[in-house]
Amino acid sequence: MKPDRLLLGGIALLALAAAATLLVGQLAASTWLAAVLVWGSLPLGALPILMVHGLTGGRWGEQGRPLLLAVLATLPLLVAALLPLLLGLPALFAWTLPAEELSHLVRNKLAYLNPTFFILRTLAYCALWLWLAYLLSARRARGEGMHAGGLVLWLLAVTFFSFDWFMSLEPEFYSDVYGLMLGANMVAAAFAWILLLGAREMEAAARRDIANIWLGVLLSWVLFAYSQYIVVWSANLPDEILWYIHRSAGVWRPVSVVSFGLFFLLPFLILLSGHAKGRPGWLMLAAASCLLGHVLQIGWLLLPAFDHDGLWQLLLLCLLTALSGALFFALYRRRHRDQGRAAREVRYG
Amino acid sequence: MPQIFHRRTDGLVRILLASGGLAIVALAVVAYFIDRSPYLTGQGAVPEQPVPFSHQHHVAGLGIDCRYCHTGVEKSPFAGLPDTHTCMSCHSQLWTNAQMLAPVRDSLERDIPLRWIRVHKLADFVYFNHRVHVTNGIGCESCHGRVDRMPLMRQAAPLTMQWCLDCHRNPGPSLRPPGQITAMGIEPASEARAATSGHTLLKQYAIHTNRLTECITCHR
Amino acid sequence: MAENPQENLLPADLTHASMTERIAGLVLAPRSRGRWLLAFLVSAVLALLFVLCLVIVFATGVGLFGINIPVAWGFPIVNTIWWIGIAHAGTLISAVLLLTRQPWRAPVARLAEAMAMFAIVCAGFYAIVHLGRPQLMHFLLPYPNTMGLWPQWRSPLVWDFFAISTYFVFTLGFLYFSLLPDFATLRDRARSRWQQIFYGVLALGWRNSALHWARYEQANGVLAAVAAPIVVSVTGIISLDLAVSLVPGFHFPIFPPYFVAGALFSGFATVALLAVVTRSFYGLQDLITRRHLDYLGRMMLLFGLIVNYSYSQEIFTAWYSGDIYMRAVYLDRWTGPYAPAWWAMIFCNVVLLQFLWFRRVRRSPWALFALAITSNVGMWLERYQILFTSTHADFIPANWRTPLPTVWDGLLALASLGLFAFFLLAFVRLAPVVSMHDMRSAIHRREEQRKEQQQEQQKKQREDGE
Amino acid sequence: MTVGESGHHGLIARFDSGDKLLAATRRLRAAGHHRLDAHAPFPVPGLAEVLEYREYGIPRIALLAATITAGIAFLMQWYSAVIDYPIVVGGKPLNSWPAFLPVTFKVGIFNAVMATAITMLVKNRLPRFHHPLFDEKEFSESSTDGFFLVVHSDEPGAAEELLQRCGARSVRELQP
Repeated sequence: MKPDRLLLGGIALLALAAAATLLVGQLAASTWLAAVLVWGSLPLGALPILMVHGLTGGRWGEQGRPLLLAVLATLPLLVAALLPLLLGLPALFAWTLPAEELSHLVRNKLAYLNPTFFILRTLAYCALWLWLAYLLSARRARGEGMHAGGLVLWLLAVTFFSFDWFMSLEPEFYSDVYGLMLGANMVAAAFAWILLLGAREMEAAARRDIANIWLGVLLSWVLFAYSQYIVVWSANLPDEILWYIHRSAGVWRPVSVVSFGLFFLLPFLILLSGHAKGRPGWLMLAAASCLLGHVLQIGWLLLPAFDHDGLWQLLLLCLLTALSGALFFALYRRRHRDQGRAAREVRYG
Repeated sequence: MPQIFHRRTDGLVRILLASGGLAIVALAVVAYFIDRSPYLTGQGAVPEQPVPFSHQHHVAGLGIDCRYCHTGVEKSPFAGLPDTHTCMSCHSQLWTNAQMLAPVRDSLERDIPLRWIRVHKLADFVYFNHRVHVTNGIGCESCHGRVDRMPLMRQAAPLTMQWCLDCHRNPGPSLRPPGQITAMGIEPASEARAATSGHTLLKQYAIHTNRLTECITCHR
Repeated sequence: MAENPQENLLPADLTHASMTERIAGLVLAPRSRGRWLLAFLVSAVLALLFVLCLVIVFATGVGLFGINIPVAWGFPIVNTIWWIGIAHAGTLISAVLLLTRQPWRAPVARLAEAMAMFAIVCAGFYAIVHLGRPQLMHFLLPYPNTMGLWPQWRSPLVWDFFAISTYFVFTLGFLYFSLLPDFATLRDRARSRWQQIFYGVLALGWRNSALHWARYEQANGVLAAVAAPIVVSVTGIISLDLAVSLVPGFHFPIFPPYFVAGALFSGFATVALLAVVTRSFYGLQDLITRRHLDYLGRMMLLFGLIVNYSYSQEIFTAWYSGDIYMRAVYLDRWTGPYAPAWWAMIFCNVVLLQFLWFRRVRRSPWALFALAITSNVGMWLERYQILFTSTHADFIPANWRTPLPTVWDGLLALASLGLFAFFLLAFVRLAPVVSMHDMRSAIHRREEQRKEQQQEQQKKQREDGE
Repeated sequence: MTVGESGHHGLIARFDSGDKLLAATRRLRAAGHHRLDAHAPFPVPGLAEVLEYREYGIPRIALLAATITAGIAFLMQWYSAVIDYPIVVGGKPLNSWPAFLPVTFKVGIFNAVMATAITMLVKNRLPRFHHPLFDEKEFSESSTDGFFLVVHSDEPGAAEELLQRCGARSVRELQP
């Protein structure tokens, strides 16, 4: 691979921006984190799709592959935006406070939630993802073993990543289905992305298959999200239920409903109809709705952990998502064009 | 390939299907009514007592107050059935040789209590307190019916949980002023009057209706 | 993956007539009666034992089982979950593979559906037993009763009732649907009057009309589409029996997906087990090939790995929660009185599972058979240790007990296996073990593919010629 | 099957393969024969469409049944828990909608299944145990490798000729 000027520039820019937000304070840092994870979810969600296709084969995957690889190429941006945040963990994570100021529950977990281990873990996740992305995009990964093993590693990494960067923002809360839920969220968002941008170009049968798999992923997400909700809601334990109370206070209550409607309900209803599933227009509408819902969903998961005015957080999130999205999208477009050119060269020699 | 079934089979099958559907509906309807019938609730049952005691005669004819025999009704969960001595307070003087009263005299002589058969019997898992009801405005008649018209004691009410709840959900119309608890033949108040007098009585007895249908009120 | 999956999954010389002849012959004119009869008699004795135990348990009460406060649930719920789990793969194989048009579905689908049906019968009996007062089962239904009461909708027990009864009706309907055209085939080929009447009644007058088929396929598509949500929700809801409580060891949000994966793991193991037995018993090695076994092994591996992931999440969360009770439950699982069950489960479900990574193991019938058995044992142990370790040492140390199963627990569990075998053996005697109409479609698709390939070759030759 | 005006009960032709059956059905329809029924041992792709199968009803009926009954189930739970017997359990609100979802979902699914099965049978007019086709000796082959086309026509002669031209292995008149 040639050094990509856009990629390098983007990495530098994102790293600078991340460092700058850290200086501004918690409000900016937390919203920055959310905005970056909105976009970062897409390459992270594209990884398992590529690996599953490596295992099962099928026309759908070949159709989606160029788009997914272009999404995957933006993975370094996520890493670049995350790493500077490691320098300023105290701005984000309550467990960095001195031990005597923490509740005894949190003190019990300090063996896991401490800056050194946290930084090491984050570096490990990033290294793993970059390595998997490299293997997948370099077309070296042909064996089933790599795909199967890669999926296992991806799931474990995403799980602990979600514990670290999402769950530990409120260190009392714990939920063992969180990793699956976030993983499904990422995959669903990645599918939405390739459908939004590629539905028109795909073969009808492959597009229908992709829509069906996407529907399956969305349904899994609902299962995971509902599992966590009904279990926490029924038990009503203070450590757990506070997480939902924070997320149903103030502006976050309508956000929870709207993000559910956009992320799941509307796409689900559209996908229920066999007729709509065959039409690119309907699929793109569903995908757009899902991506909008995804933005709100990530914001809803992360931002209520911080004690700021929800409306400001939301506005800032939209702004930062748009700003970082421009960079993300520019890189994506570039990659996609290269992919297309390469594919045409292969086809027509 | 031969024709396996006769031409008429199809008509027969349709009739069977239709009657099967009807049978299910009929079964549900029958079950609904059997569930509420005296056969299962025991409403109207007249158990045979050791002595054929007539409430009609003693209450309507002689005007004896309920509490003369059922002494615990205002003080304890259980209203109490009269012991032999209560009977004998009169029947040592009256009808002393009546054949009908032989078991009472026998009981006194051998010092073995009479075995009255309970007519209004609730399940063991129901906690029912007579005192609470009687001292809070529920008349005897509300559950036991027109005792003064019963030559032999009969189960007046179905005693189902639904029947209990009917009153617990809306006790107002059933309430009586303290003086009329044991009185018989009080007409159920008209809806409009029940609304007003019931309301004042609810206040007077300090009855909080919001707690009356909680499980623990009756199942402890 | 091979380029043309159809080619290897079906014997090359198989035609509509020869396949139908063979499969229908297994039912209409069976040859090897002796072994079947022996197995059937043994299972019939066990099925009778099941009925006997059930009567005694109903008459005496669930006190016969090794349960007491604080372990109030014990074997009946362990076995309910286990049997339901086995049923799940049946539904999933048949339905999801149908939806995704998997070419390896046809020969194993019928076995899977039948297995689902009889597993859910066993699960249903256990679900009724575990109520404690089975004669009051109708209290779970909302009907106008003399108590003026409604079911408690917030209770997972009520959810269970709806889930299991829906699943039962669905499984019955789905199995019958898949059998309907095959009953017609048997009716058409039956020679004795009794067989004609028996299959004639069951076939409902099916005439293989194109319009029949079209509606049939549409309806089957709908049923298959609702199958996956059913599978997920049934075991998900059953797992909520445990998860919505406050008991450390039960209270994990991952339970619904985790139980679903566990159910599918044991279910695919059972399908593999039955497939291995059936193919050797009826000599169907050419229809249920080693590639089919390979696919079943892969599915076992997939769901087994999700189960392993769930174990890791549970253990990590128990520690990460910082809650001393959650941590105590795990220490108890590893070192307490039920520790052998936990370690045996880990051995079966984690250690032995990894053998399935090897293609040779997946393709060897007897290795797969052995792993299928250990997986089912492992999944049973999993439910056993969840139920017992979580409750036997509750918040009040004076309550702590270590209840062990009684002879009734064991007898009923053993007899339920017999009941399952009894139904299954009766089924394979009366109905085709391989779905004939699905096979005919598969053969048709293969012929179409062959034709396409020939045409392409001809086209190429022509182009080359030019 | 109705009896034709000329006292003719219809023709039954047997073909050797699904393709031939499909082609013959197409040709007969093109020639103006509309009272056709085809019988094949498996769903031949495209055959039903040629016979003017234009029903997309079953999924819709299933969806409708599911939505309506699920709605009823939710309303029933809501009514019984909020209106008819309001009682606080475990500190939960009367309208505990998260806890009402499992039953709502299950009832919907249950009725989708029932609606699907019943619609399929009713639209196919099953059960129907007695049928003139069963009198045909060869018809039992329709469940192994026989492909049959049944034609009811006012001009049986022309239809028979057309069937022969389409490559039918045999053409026979149906028994009354």
